[in-house]
Amino acid sequence: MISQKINYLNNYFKIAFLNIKSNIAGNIFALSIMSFSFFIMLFFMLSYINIYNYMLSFEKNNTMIIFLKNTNNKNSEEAHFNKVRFNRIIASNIINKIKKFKGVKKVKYYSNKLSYKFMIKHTPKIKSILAKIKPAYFPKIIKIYFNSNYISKIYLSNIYLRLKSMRHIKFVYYSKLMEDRINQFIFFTKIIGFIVLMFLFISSVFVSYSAIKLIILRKQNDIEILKLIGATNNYIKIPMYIESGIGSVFAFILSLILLFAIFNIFIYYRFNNFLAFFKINIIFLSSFDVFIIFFVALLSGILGTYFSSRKFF
Amino acid sequence: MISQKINYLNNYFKIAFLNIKSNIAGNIFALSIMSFSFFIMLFFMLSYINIYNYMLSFEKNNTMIIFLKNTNNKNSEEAHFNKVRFNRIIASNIINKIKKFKGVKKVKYYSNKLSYKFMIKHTPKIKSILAKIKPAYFPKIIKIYFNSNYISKIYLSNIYLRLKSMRHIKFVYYSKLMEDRINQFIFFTKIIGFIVLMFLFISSVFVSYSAIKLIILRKQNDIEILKLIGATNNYIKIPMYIESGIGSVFAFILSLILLFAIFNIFIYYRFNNFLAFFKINIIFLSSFDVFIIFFVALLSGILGTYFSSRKFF
Amino acid sequence: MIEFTHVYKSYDKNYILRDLSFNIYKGEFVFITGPSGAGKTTTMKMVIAMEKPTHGQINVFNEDISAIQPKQIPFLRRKIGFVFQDFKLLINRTVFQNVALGLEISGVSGSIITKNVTEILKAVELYQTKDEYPLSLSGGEQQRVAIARALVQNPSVLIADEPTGNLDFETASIIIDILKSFNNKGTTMIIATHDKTLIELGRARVIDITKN
Amino acid sequence: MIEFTHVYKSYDKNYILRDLSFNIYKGEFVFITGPSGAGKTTTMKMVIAMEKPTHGQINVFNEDISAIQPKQIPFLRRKIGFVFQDFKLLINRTVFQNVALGLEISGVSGSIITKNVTEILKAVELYQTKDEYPLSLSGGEQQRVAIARALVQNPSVLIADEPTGNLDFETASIIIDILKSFNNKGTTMIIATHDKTLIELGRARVIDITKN
Ligand SMILES: Nc1ncnc2c1ncn2[C@@H]1O[C@H](COP(=O)(O)OP(=O)(O)OP(=O)(O)O)[C@@H](O)[C@H]1O
Ligand SMILES: Nc1ncnc2c1ncn2[C@@H]1O[C@H](COP(=O)(O)OP(=O)(O)OP(=O)(O)O)[C@@H](O)[C@H]1O
Ligand SMILES: [Mg+2]
Ligand SMILES: [Mg+2]
Repeated sequence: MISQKINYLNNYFKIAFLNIKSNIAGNIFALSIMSFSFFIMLFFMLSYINIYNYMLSFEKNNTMIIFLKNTNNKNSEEAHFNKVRFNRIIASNIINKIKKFKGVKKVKYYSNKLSYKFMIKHTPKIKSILAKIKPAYFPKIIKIYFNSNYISKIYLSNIYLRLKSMRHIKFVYYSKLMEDRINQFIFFTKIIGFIVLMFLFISSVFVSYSAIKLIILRKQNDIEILKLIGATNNYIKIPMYIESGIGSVFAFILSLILLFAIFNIFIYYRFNNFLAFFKINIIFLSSFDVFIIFFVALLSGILGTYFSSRKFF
Repeated sequence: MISQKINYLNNYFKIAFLNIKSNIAGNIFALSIMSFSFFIMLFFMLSYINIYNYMLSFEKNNTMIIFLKNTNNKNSEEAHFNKVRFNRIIASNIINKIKKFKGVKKVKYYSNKLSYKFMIKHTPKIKSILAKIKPAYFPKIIKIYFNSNYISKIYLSNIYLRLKSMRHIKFVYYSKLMEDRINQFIFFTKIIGFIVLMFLFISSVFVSYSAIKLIILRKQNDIEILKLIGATNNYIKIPMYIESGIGSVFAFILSLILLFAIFNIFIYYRFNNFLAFFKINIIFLSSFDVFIIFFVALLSGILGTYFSSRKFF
Repeated sequence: MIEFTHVYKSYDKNYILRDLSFNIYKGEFVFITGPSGAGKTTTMKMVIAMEKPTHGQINVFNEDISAIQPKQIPFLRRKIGFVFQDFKLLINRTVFQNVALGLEISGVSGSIITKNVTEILKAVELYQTKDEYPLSLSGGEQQRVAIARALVQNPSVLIADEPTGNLDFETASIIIDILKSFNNKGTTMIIATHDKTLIELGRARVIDITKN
Repeated sequence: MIEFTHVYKSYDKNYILRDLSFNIYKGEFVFITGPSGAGKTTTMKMVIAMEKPTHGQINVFNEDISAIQPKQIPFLRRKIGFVFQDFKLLINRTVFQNVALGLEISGVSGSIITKNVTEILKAVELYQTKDEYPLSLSGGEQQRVAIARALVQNPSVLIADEPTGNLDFETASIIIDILKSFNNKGTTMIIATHDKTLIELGRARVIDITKN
């Protein structure tokens, strides 16, 4: 019995290869159509991951800025010295309180001068304007960095309320609106990504369904003859699954190579420099992403075979 | 002779419809594959046009900003009144000169106060900081709008040099670097767009080539029989062209409807609002773009038929 | 062994067979005759469950065919060799591969396949064309390939539909001799034909389906 | 009208036909015989330029076939009706459409097609099956469809390859009668067969290609 099973299995592979060989045109066609569909899938995945990555860079901006009240501005040198010391004491007081909060990673104090420099560095477009303003007019700032796993809307608004109630603090800024919008956008990106991937999955099942159905239609005559001389359904179906499995894997590899080549051409011609200018940093698919698409590709090939061959038996 | 020609033509259409009817599965497959390929084409065109449009919005930013020198700051009311009048005279002087330049569309003067308001309006992120600065510290600005058809690198740098040499002008700002880079990027977008479109065109020729070749392979037997009983090549080919022409048109309409539906779902769920947040304004394909793709689709269908049927005759 | 009792068969309400009853015993050699369109092919197709009778009962190997499980059909067909009127050869397999098909689907190992196929091809005088494809064979040669494919499995029943329609008298005689020798080894033979010379040559029981 | 002079034909260096010469005159009725695999089908295929002779010359309608322009081949074939040994019917067209095919490709108008096809289908006793598809016909019925398709064009030459291989004696006689009547109206008839009864029935000149 076992030797017969092995014989069958051996036969199934032989038949699958024979089928592939005897219908090269059809198989190349199916292969390229499937590659095409997988390529589109991979391409969308690549685009999606890069867009998502870009979005994420906003979310990772896990900081909060506190503006301290300016003390009375006296024009004498001595008063100025005292004022600086006084400010430092207030600041370190506040900083110590903040450091006790759960989830705070780092706290940084910017004096008027430092905040002036910071501004100039981060707003190059209006640098020329800022340059004309005296540093003393700039606010004293405390910047808080949070642990990224602590960041949530509720947590941040909690911290926000606690800070607002403190003395010497003028106002707290954490671009709540921005955060909200970006979170919403990321949410939608996730949903759209999911929908697009589902859509591509279905269309790729459809593509392999049709490709294989066409191959079957061409072989319909042969299948009928085989059944007339006593072939079981398995004898006909299993080689077909092997065939489409091999096809899917090849198509997937082909599409991956194509995408990789295009990606590298893109890098080679430094098109990414232009994107970097918009603070977009492009990345290739991780092996995990590739694995997911591979799985989806294989699944769609097998599902396609299943649906297309079901009718005939 | 003419009645026979009409008879033939009538026959060709009849045969084409008969062929479509008799191979519904194959035709639906070819149709959907072609739709798929055209859809991808249309989708890329849509994406490309939107990206290009976005890029163009930078280029259209055809303004130049001139910062005027601040006159000495005296603290008396009377002096202030004089100063304002004096500044106005200087500004209108400069504006009159600028207006004589070829290509200038509009010139606008911002006093300290107006420029303060302008800044606050356009840099919402640092509004809180700017709010603390006295308007008097803000520069007086003249903003020049150019006719878009005059904008070129040489023209702008020419104007730039002429303005720089004038009295009372502190400096001139027109984000030269930005312009350069964006121009470069637009150039690359054009090239990439062209390459992607070529690639899609070729792959869509290939798709219809393969789809039609498979249909022919299935009909190979019939074709041979027809030739054996005296059918001319035209008798076999012309219905095939009609068939694939009809197929291409249908596939194109299908893919256009699909794209339009998806676009409208996108609009319906206000996803575009989120893009608008990034100052991206999405637009649908113009009828000219649609026409181009339609032409390309039809051409690829016909070319596909030509290549796939050539071997058999 | 094969038993038709009051079998009726209709396509679209046209009755082709009416009240057909006969019995074929193990080891017999039987001719089925009748004019073109009488239902010879249909009758034989019903034996391997390719067609179902409209009424009546068909027993093959003491089993009721109309009640057969779809899963069992392949195993029934492996015991019955069938030579089709239109040969039903696979056009993209060689003569050898076509003949080997029946053994392959039964899971017979490669070496036995080679031996048996070679033997039967030599018997029908086609060994020299074993690597040709069916389309490059003459009509008579294709018919002999079909016969070889049916015989190579050493079936307990062989059904041949017009097996000599494309053969000249000499080749037909050779084929009949081969069928006779298989019959002598125990294979039940059922041959559909309207060739009177063949029937004379066969000297066996004749079932005329138009007379039932 | 059809003239073979020293024709040789080989596939892969095996000569099937050697030095074949014969002449068929306008209005003749000729049988071509020879055992299975002798080259009857090949000979006939060469007449409609389906195969080329390896050496020698073939004249059809006083034209050298080996020098024929590919563009001219369809017009040659429209003048020669051909009944193929394996019928070559289009399986996704009805009997009527199959028979009408020959007229359609010549650009004959619809009403004439209907009239002629109806006539010929009645002659071969298949008018009642005109809307059936070939696969639901018996072997003999398919053969008659093939004959009808060849005859409907009223060709000046009709070549039939084993036209009665699947027909019983009665039906075969009817077909021979039809062929005879077309022959009487001027159609040259060339029939390949190994059926001796048919040859006796036809009482015409026999060309045995193995003897040339
Ligand atoms: N699938 C089908 N659908 C409809 N009619 C059919 C089908 N198969 C056979 N028939 C009809 O049944 C009748 C008998 O067919 P069958 O093939 O059994 O005849 P036969 O005796 O084998 O004839 P022949 O000697 O010509 O082969 C024919 O008239 C045929 O048209
Ligand atoms: N395309 C081909 N390639 C190779 N060999 C071929 C081809 N066509 C025919 N033959 C061989 O040529 C020989 C003659 O074939 P042909 O079909 O002419 O015989 P036939 O006289 O019609 O025989 P039958 O009575 O069996 O139909 C056969 O042995 C066949 O195998
Ligand atoms: Mg039959
Ligand atoms: Mg022949």
